This record gives sequence, C-alpha cells and structure tokens, in this order.
Amino acid sequence: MREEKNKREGRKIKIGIEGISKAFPGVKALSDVNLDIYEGEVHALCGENGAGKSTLMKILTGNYLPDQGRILLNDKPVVIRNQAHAQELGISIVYQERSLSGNLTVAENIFTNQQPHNKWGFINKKKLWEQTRLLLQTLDLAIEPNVKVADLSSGLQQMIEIAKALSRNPGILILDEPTASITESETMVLFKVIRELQKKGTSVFYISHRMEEIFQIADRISVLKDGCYQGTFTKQDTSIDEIIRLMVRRELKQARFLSQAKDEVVFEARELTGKGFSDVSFQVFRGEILAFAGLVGAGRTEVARAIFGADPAFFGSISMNGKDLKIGNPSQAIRAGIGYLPEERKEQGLFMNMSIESNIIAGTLDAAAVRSWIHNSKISKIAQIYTNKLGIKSSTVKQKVNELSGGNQQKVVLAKWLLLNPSLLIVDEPTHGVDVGAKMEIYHILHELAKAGTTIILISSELPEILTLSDRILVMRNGRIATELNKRETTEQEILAYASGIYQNTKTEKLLTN
Amino acid sequence: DRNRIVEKEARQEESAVNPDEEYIMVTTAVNFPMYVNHDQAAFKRWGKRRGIKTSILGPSDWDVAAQIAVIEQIISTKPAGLLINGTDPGIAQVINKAVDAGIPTVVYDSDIPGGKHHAFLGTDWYEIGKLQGEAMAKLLNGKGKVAYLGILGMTNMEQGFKGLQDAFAKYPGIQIIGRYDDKANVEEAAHITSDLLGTHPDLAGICGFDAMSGPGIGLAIREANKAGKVKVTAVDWEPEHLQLVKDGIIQHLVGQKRELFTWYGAQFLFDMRHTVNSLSIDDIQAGVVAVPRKVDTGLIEINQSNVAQFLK
Amino acid sequence: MKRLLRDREVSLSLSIVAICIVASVTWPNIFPTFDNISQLLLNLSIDSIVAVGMMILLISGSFDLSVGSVVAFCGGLTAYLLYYQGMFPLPAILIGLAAAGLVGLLNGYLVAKAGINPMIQTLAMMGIIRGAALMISGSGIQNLPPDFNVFGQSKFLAIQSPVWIMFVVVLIFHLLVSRNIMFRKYYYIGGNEKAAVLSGINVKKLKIIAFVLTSLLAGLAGILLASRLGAALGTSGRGMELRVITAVILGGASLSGGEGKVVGALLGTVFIGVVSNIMIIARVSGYWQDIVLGIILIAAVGMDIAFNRPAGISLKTYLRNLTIS
Amino acid sequence: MKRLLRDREVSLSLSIVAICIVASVTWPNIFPTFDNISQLLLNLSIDSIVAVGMMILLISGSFDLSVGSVVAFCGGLTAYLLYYQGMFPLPAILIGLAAAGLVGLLNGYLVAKAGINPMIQTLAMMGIIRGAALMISGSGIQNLPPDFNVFGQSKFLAIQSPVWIMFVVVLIFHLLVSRNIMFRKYYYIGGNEKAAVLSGINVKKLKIIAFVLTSLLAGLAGILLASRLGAALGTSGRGMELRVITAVILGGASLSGGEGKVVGALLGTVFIGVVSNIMIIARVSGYWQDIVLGIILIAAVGMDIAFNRPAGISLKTYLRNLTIS
Ligand SMILES: Nc1ncnc2c1ncn2[C@@H]1O[C@H](COP(=O)(O)OP(=O)(O)OP(=O)(O)O)[C@@H](O)[C@H]1O
Ligand SMILES: Nc1ncnc2c1ncn2[C@@H]1O[C@H](COP(=O)(O)OP(=O)(O)OP(=O)(O)O)[C@@H](O)[C@H]1O
Ligand SMILES: [Mg+2]
Ligand SMILES: [Mg+2]
Repeated sequence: MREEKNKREGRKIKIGIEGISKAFPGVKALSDVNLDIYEGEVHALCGENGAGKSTLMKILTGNYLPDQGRILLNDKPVVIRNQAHAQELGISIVYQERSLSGNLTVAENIFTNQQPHNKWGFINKKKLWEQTRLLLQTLDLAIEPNVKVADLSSGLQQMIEIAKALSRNPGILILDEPTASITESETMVLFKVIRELQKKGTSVFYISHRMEEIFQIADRISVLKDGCYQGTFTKQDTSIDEIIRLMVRRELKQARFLSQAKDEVVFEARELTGKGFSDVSFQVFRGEILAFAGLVGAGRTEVARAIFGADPAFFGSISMNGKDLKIGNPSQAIRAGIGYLPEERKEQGLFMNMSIESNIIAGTLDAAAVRSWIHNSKISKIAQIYTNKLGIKSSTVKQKVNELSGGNQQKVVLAKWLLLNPSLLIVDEPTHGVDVGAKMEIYHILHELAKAGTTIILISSELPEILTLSDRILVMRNGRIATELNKRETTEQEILAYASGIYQNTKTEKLLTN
Repeated sequence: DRNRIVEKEARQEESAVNPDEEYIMVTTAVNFPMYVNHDQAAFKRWGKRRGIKTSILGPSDWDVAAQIAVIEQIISTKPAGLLINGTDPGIAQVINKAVDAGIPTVVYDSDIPGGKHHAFLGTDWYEIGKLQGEAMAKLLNGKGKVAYLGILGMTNMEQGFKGLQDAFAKYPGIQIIGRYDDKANVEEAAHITSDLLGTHPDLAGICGFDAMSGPGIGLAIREANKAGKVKVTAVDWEPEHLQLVKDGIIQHLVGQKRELFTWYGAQFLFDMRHTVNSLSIDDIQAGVVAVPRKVDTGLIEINQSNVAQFLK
Repeated sequence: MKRLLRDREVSLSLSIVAICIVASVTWPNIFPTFDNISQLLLNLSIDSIVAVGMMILLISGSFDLSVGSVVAFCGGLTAYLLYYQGMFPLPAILIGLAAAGLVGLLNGYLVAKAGINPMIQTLAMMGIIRGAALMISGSGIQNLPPDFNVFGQSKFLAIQSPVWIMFVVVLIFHLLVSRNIMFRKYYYIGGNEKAAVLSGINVKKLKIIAFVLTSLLAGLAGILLASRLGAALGTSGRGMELRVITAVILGGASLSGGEGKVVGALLGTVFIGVVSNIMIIARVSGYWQDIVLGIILIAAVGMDIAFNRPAGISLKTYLRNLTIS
Repeated sequence: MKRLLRDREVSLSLSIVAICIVASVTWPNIFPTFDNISQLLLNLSIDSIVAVGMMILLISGSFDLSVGSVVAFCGGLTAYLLYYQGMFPLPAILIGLAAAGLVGLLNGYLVAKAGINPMIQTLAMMGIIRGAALMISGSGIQNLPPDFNVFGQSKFLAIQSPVWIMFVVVLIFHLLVSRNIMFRKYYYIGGNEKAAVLSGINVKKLKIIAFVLTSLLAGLAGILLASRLGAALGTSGRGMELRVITAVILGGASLSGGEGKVVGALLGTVFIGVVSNIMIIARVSGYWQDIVLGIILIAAVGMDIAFNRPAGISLKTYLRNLTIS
C-alpha cells in the first residue's frame, strides 16, 4: 500500500510517522499523528505554542518513547532508543533549547561526540580545528574554533548549534526554531545551506513561527493543533492565511499600529561605552517604541544590559526624565523605573524548577504581601490574571515552567515584567519562539503599554516585527549606532544594508575612521 | 671524690648549652587541651629553666600520617633532640629513621614496639584499663551491666579495653554490653551516653577511655539526673573531669602524670646530647645509651576522697 | 496524596513515624518512654539549631563549613567573658553572638562580594576560628555561673530548655522562610542566580545576610552547649559541619540550591537521631554503628527517590531500569 | 600574557614559585635543600594521587567524601592479607585495589543510576568503609613484609618511589583528561549535563567510571601509605576528603563542575604542602598553623580573582566596588 503511494508520489519516503501519540502528566502532547517526509524534502511543521512540534521531533531523536504508534525509517520500522541511537540512524537535530556547554570551545561543542582521534583515543586538535573552520566557513561565521562558547552572543551560539547538527552530516536534519534568535542575514546563510543539503538528498524537518520563512524554504507544510495532525499541504496549493487559520482556528488580522509617541523625552543615553559597544547616544520619547536592529553580535544586548545595570558601562551617562541616573545594579534600575526582558529566557529569565506563579511574582513579591508577609493565595490570583491575559497554556499556575512549551515560557517572562510595570521597558527578542497568534497578542500588549505611556525599547532580529511594531529604528553595527531610520520610509533591505555595512551614512563614516 | 664529680658535671652542662641547640617535641592533635596543658606546658617550662630553645610541632587534627610527615621534615634539619608522642605503632619506622640519623629520640605516653628510640616514658594503657576495671567492679560490688566509650581503632585504647576485660574477668556478675566510638567528641559522648541511659534502664556503669568521654558522659548523666545511680569511671584529670568528680557524677578517675613524660623526656635528651653520664669511653661506639630505656611514671587515681587536692 | 508524598518533608516524616512505631513495638518499655524521647530530642537540639541556618544557606545555593568552629568559638568567648571578666550573662551572650555574627559577615562578604568559592572560604574560616576558639578557652573553662547555666539546664514542662529553644527557632524560621518576602527570595537566588539578579533581587546583600544568620545560629548553639555543659571546651563542634549538611540534604535541600524547607532540617536531624538511638537499643555497637547508619541513610534516600519516580513508570520498570546497564 | 594569567594553573604556579623564592631567601640552608624538597614532595604524594581522582570527579560535577576511608580500608585490607593471610604482595595489592574499585562502583552506581545525592551517598559510604577498615585492621597492622615495603620505600634517583608514582599518575591522567576522547567528555557533563545527554553522551556510564577511578586512586594511595610506613594505620585518611577537595578547588576546579585540569590538582596540593612545610620550618605551630593556613588560602584565591577581574575594570574600581555595599 505504502509502496504504491510512493510510486504515486514518485518520491521515496525517508521517515514515516504512523499513529504516534504521547502524553505527559496533565497534557496529551500528541494524539495519533501521521505524516511522512520524502528524501531531499524540506518539510515544515506549523502549530501554536504547545501544539506538540518539539515533542514529535524529540520522539524522532529518541528523547521520548511514543505511547503509541511507530516510526518507519526507509520503510523499515525502528524503535529509536536514545539520542546516540538516533545519531547512528543519521538523524540529527537543532533543539529549540540550547544544548551547548558554555565552558568548552566552539570546536569541542560542534564535534561533541565525534572528535577526530587516533587509535589511543587521543584527540587530534589540529584536525578538529580544521574541520571546525571548514564547517564555520560554510555558515559564513568568522569565529575562531577555540573561542569559549560562553563568550558568544546568543545569536552566534544558535549558529554553533546549527553547525553542530551539520557536523554529523545527517540523512535527516531537524531544525526546531533555528532562526528564533538569529537575524535575517544569518537566516539567508542557513537557507543556502539547507538548499545544498537538499540537493544531496537530506530530508529536513523545519519548525518555525515565521510564516514568511516557511513559505520561502519549505516544500510541504504540516500543521499540528493541540497535538492533533491537521494535514499536509504542498506550498503551491496553500497560503499563509490558510495555514494560520488551521493553526489557530480563528482569523488573525495583520494589525497596523500607529505611534503613541508624545514629544517628551523620557530616557537619554549619552556616549555610552562598554564591553561590545561604544559611543552609543540616543533619546526615547514617552510612549514611543524604539527598535534596535542589527546583526548577531552587533552589541544590542550589551547596550541594554549596560543601561539596566547588569553589566558595567565604562564611559558615558544616562538620564531619565531629565535627571541623571547612576545605576550600579538591576534593582536600582528597576527602582528607577527601567525594566529589561532578557533574550535568553532559560539562562536569564526563568526559574525553571519553580512554578509559573513563582516566576510571574519574582520581581514584585510585595504585591502579594501584607506587611512583608506573603499570601500565597494572592500570588495565585495575580498569576491567574496574567496567565489569562497572555493566554499562557498550562494545567495550573502551580505547574513548573520547565514543563511548558517554549512560547508559553516566553509569555511567563513577559508577565513578570508587565507586573513590574516599568516606565521604560527594554525587550530583547520578546517574541523569541512565540507562535503567530501569541506574537500578535504580545504585539498588542506592547502597543497597549505604549498607549498607557510606557516607553519601550525593542531589540529584535525579526525585521517584519520591527517594521510592524516600532516607531523609530536604530541600526547597530559592530557595537556602534550605524544610523537612525524612520519606520514609515524604510524597508527591510535598507535596514539590512546598514546593519551589514553596505550603506554607511556620513555619521558612522566619521566614527569608523577615528 | 664524688662532690667534685658533681661540680664537674654541673660545669659541663652550663658550658655545653649553645644558643641554637633546639629540642623539638612532635605530637599529633597539637592543640588538644590536655596535651597543651600538661605535656607541652611541662616541656616549655623545662626549656625556660634550662634556658634552652624548645619547639612544639605537629598537625592540629588527630592525623598520625601527618605527624610522621612532620618528623620526617624535622629530621633533615638535625635538631638536638626529638621528643615524640607515641600515638600509633605505625610511627616505628620514622622513629628509627631519626635514630639512624643520630638524633637523640625519646618517645612518651605509649611505647612503640619495634621502635629503636633511646628511651620511653609513659604509662601502660593496659594498666589504666585494669585500674578502671577494678575501681568499677568495686563501685558495682561485682555485678551489673557496663558500657565502654572511647576512640575505636586506637592501639592504646584497645590495650586499655583489654585491661578492663581482664579486670572484669574476675567478676562474672559484670557484663560489658557494648563498645561505643565517641570520636573524642563531647557531644558524641553525651549523645551515646544519654541514648544508653534512655535505652538500658538497668545500666550500672560506664567506663570512658578518651579525654572527652568523661565530660560527655558527665553531661548526659547530669541531664538525666542519674548522678550516683550510674557509676562512672574515666581517664584523665582535666579541670572538667575534676569538677565532675567533685559534683559526684564521676566516681573514679585514672590519670597519667603527663608532665613527667615530657619534663624527664627532655632531660634525657639533654643528657644524651651532652653525654652527662658517659658509661664508657665512647658510648656511641660502645652502643650504650646512658639514659633509662623504659620509665613507667605510674598513675594517679582520683575520687571524692582526694579530688580537693587537685582542684586549683 | 501522590502529590503530597512527593515532597521530602512528608515522606521523611512518614519514614520517621514508621521507624518509631516499629521501635515502640519491638522495645515497648524502652523506646517510647518519656525519658528516652526527651533525651533524644535534647541530643539533637544543638545540631538542629545549626541545621536551620544551614538549610537557609543551602536554599540560597551555598553552604558553610565553619559552623562547628563557630560553636566552639562563641561558647568559648562567652565563657571567657563570664569567667575571667566576671561579666553578667546577658552582655556576655550578646558579645558572643556579635562575634559569631562578625564571622558570618566575613564569610558572606568574601563569598558574595569578593566571589571566593564558599568551600574554600568557609573551610579556611573553619581552621581560623577553631584556632581562635582553642586560644580563648585553652583547657576549657569550668564553673560557669549558675545564672548562665540555667539558660541551657532549666526545664519547662519536664523538657530541657534547649529543646524548647530548638522548637522556637525552627518555628520562627519556618514561618519566615515560607512566608516572608525577604526570605522567599532565597529560593529565587538558589533557583537561578542570573535571573534573580535580572529580576532586581539584591543577591549579594541577601547572601551575606544568610551567612550572618547561619553563624548567629551556630553561635546560639555554642552558647547553649556551653551552658548545658556548665563549661566551654575548645574542641566542641568538631565534625559538626558534615553531620549537619547531611541532615539538611536528607531533609530535602540540594547542594545546587533552590530546594528545601526549614522543617526539613529538623526532620533530617530527627531521623539521624532516632536511628542512632535505636541502634543503641538494638545493641548495635562499635564498628557497626557507622556501617548501619550509612546503609540506612542510603536506603532512606533511595526509597524516597523510588517512590517519587516520574509518573507513569511502574515500580517494576523503574527497578528494571536500575538493573540494566 | 594577560590571557595566560587567567587560568588558575598559571597564577597558582606563580604564587608557589614566589613563596618558594621568599622561603629560600629566608632559610637559605633549610628550605631549598634537596632533602627538604624531596621530603616535601614525598609528604604530598599521597594526597596528590587522591586529588587526581577527585579532580576528575569535580570536573564531571560531583565529588566523593569517602576517599579518606577508602585509603584506610584499602591499606588495611592489603596489610591484613599480607600479615594474617601471608599472601604475596602482588595478589594482596590487587585484591585491595579490586575492593576499592568495588566501593567506587557502588558510589557511582547509586549516584548516577539511582540518583542519590553524592553528598549523602559518599558521606554514608565514608562511615561504612571506615567501619569496615577498623574491623579488618583494628588499631592498625605493623611489621609488613619488606618485599611489600619496597613498593613505597625504594628510591630512584635519590627520590622516593611514591613521588615518582605521583608524577606518573598526574602525567597520565593529565594527558588523558586534556586529550582523550572519553575523559574529555567529563567537561561536557560538568558543563551542562542536560546538553551532554541531548548530545548523546552516555552520562551515567561515564559518571560511574569516574567514581570507580577515584576509589581506585584512593586505594592506590592507601596501599602506598601502608607500604611507605611499613604499617597500616587504623586512623589514616581521617579528614583527608575535605583537605583534598580544597586542594583541588584551589587548583582550579569548581563544585558546579566543568572546570579544572589535572595538573591543577597537583598544584593545589603542592601549594598547601609548601605552605605547611614553611610553617614547620618557621616553627609555626599550635593554634597558629590553622589560622595562618586559612588566611593564606583566602588571600591566594582572593588575589587570583582580583587579577582576573573583568577586562576594562581598573584594580582601583574593582576594590572600590568591593568596599561600597
Ligand atoms: N517534559 C514535559 N513534561 C510535561 N509536559 C510537557 C513536557 N514537554 C512538553 N510538555 C507539554 O506538551 C505540550 C507540547 O509541547 P511542545 O514543546 O511539543 O510544544 P511546541 O509545539 O514545541 O511549542 P513551541 O512552539 O512553544 O515550542 C505542551 O502543552 C507542553 O506543556
Ligand atoms: N564574531 C564574534 N566572535 C566572537 N564573539 C562575538 C562575535 N560577535 C559577537 N560576539 C559576542 O557577542 C556579543 C555581542 O552580542 P549581543 O548579543 O550583544 O549582540 P546582539 O546584537 O544582541 O546579538 P543578538 O542578536 O544575538 O542578541 C559580544 O560582546 C561578543 O561577546
Ligand atoms: Mg517547541
Ligand atoms: Mg542580543
């Protein structure tokens, strides 16, 4: 039967997923999912946060055993026991969450399990580094193989994850939201690589919440909704809107936000200089959404962390509502009314082993306390309000966040900051791994904040996001502000051009020469 | 005639003392109060009297290997004499090493079988155990359950226990219900004792064998106010022990004359170094050692009757 | 119910109760007597008070090896002031506690601010303070004034004061840690220090406070011990650090931080206390004591883990997974 | 250069050299003599061998408190077989090592597979094995056969065999850990265990191996000690665990894992060894030796941190940041 189908399609099926179900305490993550991927095909998986995409992929990589159903590899049923076994079968994955050891070098992380070695098991460093260089070149990365991964920006770390997956030159490559923390230009590189792999007959599962990407790279698109399979479509005979409809089961209208900026300067940075950035000066107005664009490692996060007092600034000054600020640590920043939503939710944003409610209340315990005595019921109440407001999917607010899907985790971090309600909120990759529906919700939330007079600095690597949400755009390059653009008259191309240094306006030229 | 000889010796001594002549005492658990207040105090006092440099070295924990390490490191600096606390038979080798290096070497407290040290001053732990046993037997008029507290795995205490057993052998009515390791730690000793009191209502007596057994047992007995009901014998006569005897909580103490170990030990070293008594033309050539080989300084027994004499 | 069994406090209490029942049945007129139980509690009161502080430190993700030395030091200093300076109990005690607090401040400052590894810092401090303690109390200080000894020797409702003090300390800190804003923050610090900093929690300050608290409680324990003994001994508190940390971890804390409740600390010490008490009833003596205690410790934790195995895995599969390599 | 100073191995070596120079100037004809140095090395050889295993464990993110007991146990067992069973050295040694390996296997299995907290597991094991050691060798066994003692007492190039064995062990494991594909994986496990699992590394198996190795090395140390002293001490290895862990952390490891090199373990023990040797020469004893050692420890680590402060911060600012609360 399957044979016939193959013939009909005229293509060989690499992996067949048949009636796979998987339940976790409290949730049915997958129920009776059937889909298959051809040899040399790019197969996109779409679905809301918590739809079960990652779970399905983790079954293919032996992280979980399915409760029901079976996997066919080249038409032969296989039981994938563990990660190592999956690697033997030629399945390799870029996990949604980081799986790097920061204490080790780029080379060691990329070739974790198959470093070149002699018969005594001694590693051949020279060879290892050569191989690493080659691999990094294919990804256009100018990083030395012996750099500690912990010293890299999150964007670069993501590229290392990709290199790691490629290093095993797999027959099946799974990319679980690979572009969540990298920028357009890296994405382009990634796509180039994918196309080449495709030619070599590698099958690629591609998970993303960015519809444009999916329609750029995928051959076929499958949709999951609450763990149920919604069908597979070839790119030609479907549309973004149809896919989204299947994902969220409701209409999403592209919102057009109009500026809420008043002409009252709330925050100003003068000649701010620190590790990874220098001479950064700018103003933000009340109710404005100011975007920072730039390539990976442009230094945007560093600027944000310096303003927030998380890292020291070596030089320069900042002022809030005209008054100069001396900020030594984040708690001072928060007291001064500045908030920062970090880009690395697992490492910097979340208390993974704690409940949703504890995470949401983390910054504002006194909101749930009377004379510094905590009322747990209050915490739950507050948490409940915000989980509803942001539509966080969870069995209860007492559930541990490490059991949540990536997107829902992101919403939990956001909730914490909404609760703190700062007058200047810096959001670093706020929709990092958030599904289209939720993304819209977050856009609305941010916009509502702006309307209510909160000033927002948006650091994002997603140009459409920047163009939808922001009022003004600062493009950073090599730790300096390359230019300032107005949302109305700019385009993605122009932003990219400045970010990558193709255009340089006179101001930056001066900076670059001296 | 003889008083001339005496003068001669006296003069010899005075003249011989040179400024960088140093006598070193090496012990383990160097900060252990009993050592500090008896052994080390007497040793220092001796040095002051003679106007001779004395040093005291050793690890602060009970760590025999470390004591050996210290001795080994000292040997290469050729001190005038070594006064070594005989903590464990395992130190025999390093003692011999010192002797072979031509350093006058005296061991105190417990003798070291197989050690070639020139002299030993101390008491027989077997004797300590025996005396305690007999005292306890008297206190119990020959019948009752008895428990043993001490540091397990230490030679001298093992000998002590043997003495205890042999003493009890004569009294079939006495039964040892168990040996307990209080790790020379007051809380442990108190802990074990009060558990014993709580769980063996018929317990008649407790024998403590390390310096902390007494105070620990005493504490538990007081808190269970079983003073006098359960008889206690222990070793050592530190202030806290004496206090407990005075309060009638400990009935019998067997103590050592530790001051004498080190005072005469040091004197022996000095006499060897200065050949104060040469018994031959050349004692070293003749293989003669001109100090006593073994000195038993004897024991002190303390109970209600004489405790007042010891309380300062 | 299943949910309930999941936290260590409950499972540990249950196993303690179970053991006690068995013991009471086996030795009906030895174990469950009032004397035995009150003695048992008295013995673990000192450790428990120290364990409370240690629990808070472990929740915040660090620990303190110098507690044993602080016990000796604080007791010694107080005794010194009472005996040689003829001070009144209260001022002597206060000065003693202040000194203990200072030690904690030093530990906390050097760990939190200068970033010295807690292991090295507190181990070094353990040596330093032990030296100081021995210097002060020399051969031990006896005959402490009765009006100081009442503090640790008086009884209330036929139970010794240290036991009451222990209960009060545990109660107060259990409430604080579970309900108070400041103390709640230690869970965040232990859970994810980076995130705690970015959430505006003043991590360094709180860490220092935790170390100070631990030292203060150790100091209190030392003073109690001295007044129980009516004497201060320079050697007291030896080896306490590991004993206490073990009890605390047994009580649900983890060296990586973020977990544990204060009652857990008490339960941990109680568990160990009960076991060693029973061993003496059972005539387990000599070398066997440590062996048996060790085995029981491992067994207790092992079973706890087996019962809290991930849902959906049968005990059979769980055990099979253990066996196959 | 700056980069170089950053790793602990270099900075520690430098401070060791500095201290040695000062000592050589102060006591020109005591400290820098061949006798003293070789004696110094001999004394730290035992600890160093244990430290190597501990370093590997710490790199993988756990630790072992039972090493001290294993030293006593393995030495005692071997001595027992030699003395009471009249065995030949080689088989006795092999059986001793096998027993040590078994202990490690048990620790590793219960920690890695059953998921028992390493602190509790190894502390319990410490008690169990100490008990076993005392049972076997009681208060120690003397007069071991000469053909066993050669093992630890023979000299080569005027230096005692334990020193050579130490160097060989350090060298081999340094090479393995820094270059070998299997040992290298411990850095992944310690760095990010989850990631290691996700990358398909057999974490459990490797952890078990690490524990076995540590016990084997402790066993070797115990046998060496016994044959060096010609006797098995009942109390040997007491308190060794903390001493060794401190040395290893001083040598660049961290309790959270993923950091450290094997030479670091050696440097750590050497540092402590040199300091205590100098204290002996300087006749520092009694209360002061722990105090001095503690202060030096803290100072050493504190300075190391101050020198490796984040780039761009002047020492002045760094110190100011330390002062202001
Ligand atoms: N280890 C786990 N324990 C309990 N529940 C889990 C676990 N992992 C996932 N889940 C639940 O399973 C469901 C599917 O999660 P999954 O991560 O597959 O979603 P996803 O499609 O990847 O979402 P996202 O796009 O946000 O990554 C979610 O409801 C999640 O809460
Ligand atoms: N080429 C590179 N080699 C090594 N490290 C780099 C490189 N580029 C950037 N980094 C690291 O990244 C830091 C800047 O990244 P940062 O995250 O601040 O930039 P970003 O614009 O926020 O990037 P992202 O978009 O990933 O957030 C630098 O301080 C440096 O540590
Ligand atoms: Mg996912
Ligand atoms: Mg960034």
